[in-house]
Amino acid sequence: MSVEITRNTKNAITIQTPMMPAAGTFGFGDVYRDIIKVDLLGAIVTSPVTYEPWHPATGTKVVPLDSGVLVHTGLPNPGLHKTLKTYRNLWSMMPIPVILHLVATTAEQIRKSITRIDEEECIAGIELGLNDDISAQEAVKLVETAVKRGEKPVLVRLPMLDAYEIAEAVADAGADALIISAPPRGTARDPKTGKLVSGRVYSPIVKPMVLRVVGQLMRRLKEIPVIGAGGIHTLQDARDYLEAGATAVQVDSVAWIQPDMLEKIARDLGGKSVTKETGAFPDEWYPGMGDTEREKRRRGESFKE
Amino acid sequence: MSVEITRNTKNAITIQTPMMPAAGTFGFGDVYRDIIKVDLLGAIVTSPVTYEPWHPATGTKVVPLDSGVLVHTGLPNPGLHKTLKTYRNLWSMMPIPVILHLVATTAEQIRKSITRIDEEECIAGIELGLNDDISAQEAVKLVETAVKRGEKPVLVRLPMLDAYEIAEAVADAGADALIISAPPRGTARDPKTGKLVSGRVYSPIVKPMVLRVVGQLMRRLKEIPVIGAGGIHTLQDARDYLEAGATAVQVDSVAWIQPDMLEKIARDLGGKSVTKETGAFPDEWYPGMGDTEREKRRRGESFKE
Amino acid sequence: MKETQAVIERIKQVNLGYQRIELSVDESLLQIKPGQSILARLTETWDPYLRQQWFPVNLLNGKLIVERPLSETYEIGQVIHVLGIIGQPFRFRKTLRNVLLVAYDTPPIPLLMTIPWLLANKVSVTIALLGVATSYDTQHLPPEVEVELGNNEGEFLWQNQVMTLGWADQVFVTVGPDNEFSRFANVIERVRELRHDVPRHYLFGVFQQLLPCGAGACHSCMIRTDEGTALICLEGPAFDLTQVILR
Amino acid sequence: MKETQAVIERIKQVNLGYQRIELSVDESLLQIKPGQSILARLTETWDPYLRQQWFPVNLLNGKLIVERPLSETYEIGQVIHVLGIIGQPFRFRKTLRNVLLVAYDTPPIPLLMTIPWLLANKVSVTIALLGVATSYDTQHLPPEVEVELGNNEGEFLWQNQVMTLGWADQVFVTVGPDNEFSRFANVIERVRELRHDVPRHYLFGVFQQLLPCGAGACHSCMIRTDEGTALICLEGPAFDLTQVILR
Ligand SMILES: Cc1cc2nc3c(=O)[nH]c(=O)nc-3n(C[C@H](O)[C@H](O)[C@H](O)COP(=O)(O)OP(=O)(O)OC[C@H]3O[C@@H](n4cnc5c(N)ncnc54)[C@H](O)[C@@H]3O)c2cc1C
Ligand SMILES: Cc1cc2nc3c(=O)[nH]c(=O)nc-3n(C[C@H](O)[C@H](O)[C@H](O)COP(=O)(O)OP(=O)(O)OC[C@H]3O[C@@H](n4cnc5c(N)ncnc54)[C@H](O)[C@@H]3O)c2cc1C
Ligand SMILES: Cc1cc2nc3c(=O)[nH]c(=O)nc-3n(C[C@H](O)[C@H](O)[C@H](O)COP(=O)(O)O)c2cc1C
Ligand SMILES: Cc1cc2nc3c(=O)[nH]c(=O)nc-3n(C[C@H](O)[C@H](O)[C@H](O)COP(=O)(O)O)c2cc1C
Ligand code: FES
Ligand code: FES
Repeated sequence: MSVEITRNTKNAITIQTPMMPAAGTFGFGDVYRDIIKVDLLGAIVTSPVTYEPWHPATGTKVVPLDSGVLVHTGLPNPGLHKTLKTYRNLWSMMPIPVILHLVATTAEQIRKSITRIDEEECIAGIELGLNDDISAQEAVKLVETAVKRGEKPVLVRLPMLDAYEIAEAVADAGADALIISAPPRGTARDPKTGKLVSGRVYSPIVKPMVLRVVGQLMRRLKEIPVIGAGGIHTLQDARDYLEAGATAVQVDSVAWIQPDMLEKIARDLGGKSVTKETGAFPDEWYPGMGDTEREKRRRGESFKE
Repeated sequence: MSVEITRNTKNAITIQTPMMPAAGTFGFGDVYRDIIKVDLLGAIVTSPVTYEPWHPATGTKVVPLDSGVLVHTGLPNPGLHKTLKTYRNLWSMMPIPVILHLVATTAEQIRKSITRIDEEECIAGIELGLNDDISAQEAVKLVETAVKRGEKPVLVRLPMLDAYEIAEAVADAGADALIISAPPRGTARDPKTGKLVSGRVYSPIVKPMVLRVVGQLMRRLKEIPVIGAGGIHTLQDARDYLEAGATAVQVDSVAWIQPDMLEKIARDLGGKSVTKETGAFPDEWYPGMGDTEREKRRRGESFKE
Repeated sequence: MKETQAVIERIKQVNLGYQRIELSVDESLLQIKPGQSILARLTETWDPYLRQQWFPVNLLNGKLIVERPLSETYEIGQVIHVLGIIGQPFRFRKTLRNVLLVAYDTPPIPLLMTIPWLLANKVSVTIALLGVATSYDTQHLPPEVEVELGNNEGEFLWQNQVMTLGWADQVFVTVGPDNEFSRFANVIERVRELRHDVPRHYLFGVFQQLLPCGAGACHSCMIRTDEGTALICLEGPAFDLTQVILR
Repeated sequence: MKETQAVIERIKQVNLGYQRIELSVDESLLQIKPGQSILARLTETWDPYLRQQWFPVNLLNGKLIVERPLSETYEIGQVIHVLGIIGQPFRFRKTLRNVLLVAYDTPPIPLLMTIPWLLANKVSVTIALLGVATSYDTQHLPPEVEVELGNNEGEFLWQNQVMTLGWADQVFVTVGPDNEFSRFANVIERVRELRHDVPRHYLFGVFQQLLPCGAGACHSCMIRTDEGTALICLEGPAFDLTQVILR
């Protein structure tokens, strides 16, 4: 069930399973390999990279929310050159496409970055991450820069709050696919310090909001693949985005809390469904594996007096 | 600690406690009177009213979310004339200002509604509820209509997704105050029918998102009071909006789940603080009232064998 | 309506799928009558967000009895936050001899509190369990209650349907919560086939929609009737199906 | 790292504020060493969202022992979802004779697993409890452990500070989680006042930041060191404070 997720006809990206992790939630492809079969994902989207190195943020970086979390990392990364040097080998060996998330800073930096990325065969495409406070006009400028400069498809990740305004403009500017959307930004009070912290909000509650934006935009946008992203925590959440018209989905923070949900969603959307009772995969199941500790206790081997 | 929540100098609304329920979460002022001291709230904002009667929505109207709920009511109401007839007496007797939430449908209906509302002394002001998909241009037209037509202050409730775009335009068009924001819209799957339902998302997770919008807008907006609204579920949530620069807050769905939280927030912001241990109010507290059932059990009167 | 606390005093499995929970409640809740309910909140977190609607099945020695699925875990001593009383009692006729309760694709729990009340008043009670409700095990119900089981196809049909509908002075029907409206529309259509002129105050639908506020504040439980609109949480849960606009 | 399940086998109150919980765990977790931790998830709901970081205090007869506040409620038989092992063991020197553990404005729990391990290896252990940690009741710790209590002002100061710092071959400090960085900066500043040339691998900060992923995926636990950056969840929790950039 292969699907083309970009309209860049020359170098279109085709994936076998319409899902991938979202940038910033999965590292650079080197983590979670003990826990899930990374090969089953449709693609890998790397952590955000900038042309120059960026330092980690200081102060409180994580604020727990009710059914969610606010995270501010500062998008730390060793810069494009060092990142490529470190991960080039790993990415070359990956059996699935690697999409590099490039933070859309300035036109100049985008130009230099794209030129450099174009040299790398191990990278299938570029996801351009727009700043949350960007205007449609600025967004167009940066996307045009990226598209003109390189050979690889450019996917653009839109902010949630202004997705309506920016989507069409960016599609006309030549984006090869849209990711709708980046996790919304928020401000929450750190219970430890009492200070307000600004960052990204990750929660299952984000999903209904973004799903509606995707649903609305699908009616307006023509001929550009849309990747739905926001708050996916269950198989049904992922299916809902596809039903709303998305070509594929990006799964974000559930990877942190239940890493194997990534594999479950990948198998579900890839048609390799999960057996109901145990949550085991057909190629893994053996009789009796459903006997989790909880089940054993239900059958009477209780430790309660 | 009285505070002016509108800049309409002629008929400015002054409230004693900088909080009020949000439109659509509190009925018309006739409910919750058994549970809380409504007089302690700063004002009442009515359920949404339209010039013509509107029917309730059909199909699924409530979808539970993780730490939240999606609600689609269709904004049913008996129309402006019938509403005024039914509640005029109640509102006249209220010791706090009553703000009527008027759904911003067409300029013509707004004009007729405002003319009618101006005749009613029991109404202190009008909250104009903008459609979520409205453009800034349309919003300006409707607000201008409302402002020109009447004598009473016009507060405007903005959609969350487009608040940035609409806020300044509407302020320039003569709005007397802004409510930031209406509960965001979303689409969620009804577990009972498997169908997608579109409605408003109520959840504590909405708060960090809207708080950030309020924080950002406070730096841009000049000389217009802003009422912060979205996801307030605790005393601290309410205080956070005031700290971000809001003149007052609207409290929404927590009223449904914990009605007495409305009174707690009102007392907190009004300076009538709540005693920590029991959650009792100083004018209600008596020794031993902290002994909830849970406490009694902790002290050893356990029913467990 | 008040916000109060209740405490679980006793838990007893009553059949294959359900347990009965005995609650010490605030005095104000002892006024509760068949048809009325409480909104329960079990955790201090916001997930789940909405309160659960609990229809008591009995009021015994000053304790409220509720029936919950065995799959849910409760503890003796557990404190439950309660909002209530929600709704109006079923409006039984003064001169009542036979009542028919029907649960169609949903457990009959919202109807069960009528049973001790009606039996004590010498009213005969028949309960028809249709569709998935046929798997509801009635061993714990008083033996005086006549139980009718639906046909295997899960239709609105049971063996003595014509007779029981004819004998009944009043009928209370509750249906699966997916699309209550069209289910109730089917019910009234079927009853009309059997009994040409369905009288007023004869056939009641017992609505089980989710109630965010239970207080008349949110307006999400509003339905249309031939007299205007009504709120399920304030005026329900039972409405005369000949009066509700079911489209 | 694996996702596994653990079961609570025993619960025992050990002092005024804490209970010790004995967990049956997946075999892979029996490799855990002092300094390493697990991420526990107690509910099936999304509130709370993040997993809790649990530092075991012992590994006894193949069971993992964790220490939790009494205010939290646990049940025997309760199943806990576990992600682990998280982080690296404390890097103890080969030739170790005296270790100083310091808990400053936070319970000493992340440090406690070292105690049975060090005592078994004939290493003397001193624990200094400062600030709010002075209220941590040490009655259940082995009598061989020397306990020092901080001064009443809650400063980084105790009676035999100069001596214990001098004698110690290695020092492991954990601090209140509000602004760990500036607290650690104060600690190293104070130690430098007392011991002019703080050697490498002598003074370790044990970081307790919230770990959303614990796997190196989210980058929110990244700190800067004089060799570049490091992730607390992969390379921590202990870092040589002379190497961490604490601004
Ligand atoms: C001037 C004016 C007059 C109006 N008059 C009326 C009126 O008379 N009656 C009335 O009911 N409304 C009226 N409306 C309201 C307006 O039509 C609403 O916007 C409309 O009800 C749907 O809006 P929504 O925001 O719910 O859209 P959406 O959320 O986009 O929902 C529209 C439909 O699409 C489905 N859907 C949404 N997202 C997805 C998805 N991702 N995948 C699959 N399906 C999806 C939803 O289930 C829903 O059925 C009026 C609006 C205006 C501006
Ligand atoms: C071209 C460009 C270059 C940039 N370069 C850098 C750089 O070198 N370094 C860097 O760190 N960032 C940089 N940024 C990021 C940019 O500055 C961020 O937008 C900035 O860090 C704050 O944005 P925010 O979205 O977090 O704002 P906000 O959420 O508005 O937060 C800003 C501050 O206000 C406080 N605050 C927010 N809301 C409230 C409220 N309601 N009440 C009280 N206080 C509140 C927050 O705590 C925070 O301290 C750059 C951005 C651009 C576009
Ligand atoms: C041009 C630019 C430069 C930035 N440089 C830094 C930086 O050096 N350090 C930092 O902490 N964040 C930096 N940021 C990141 C922002 O502070 C902000 O964290 C980021 O845009 C979104 O991060 P979040 O998702 O972690 O909240 C920079 C952002 C931009 C757009
Ligand atoms: C002009 C206009 C007319 C509407 N008429 C109806 C109506 O007759 N019935 C209805 O269910 N909703 C009607 N709606 C409401 C919308 O369907 C939608 O529910 C509302 O805008 C927001 O409702 P919610 O908060 O309940 O989702 C109307 C909305 C507008 C703007
Ligand atoms: S449940 Fe809110 S009005 Fe009935
Ligand atoms: S906790 Fe996510 S990278 Fe360390």
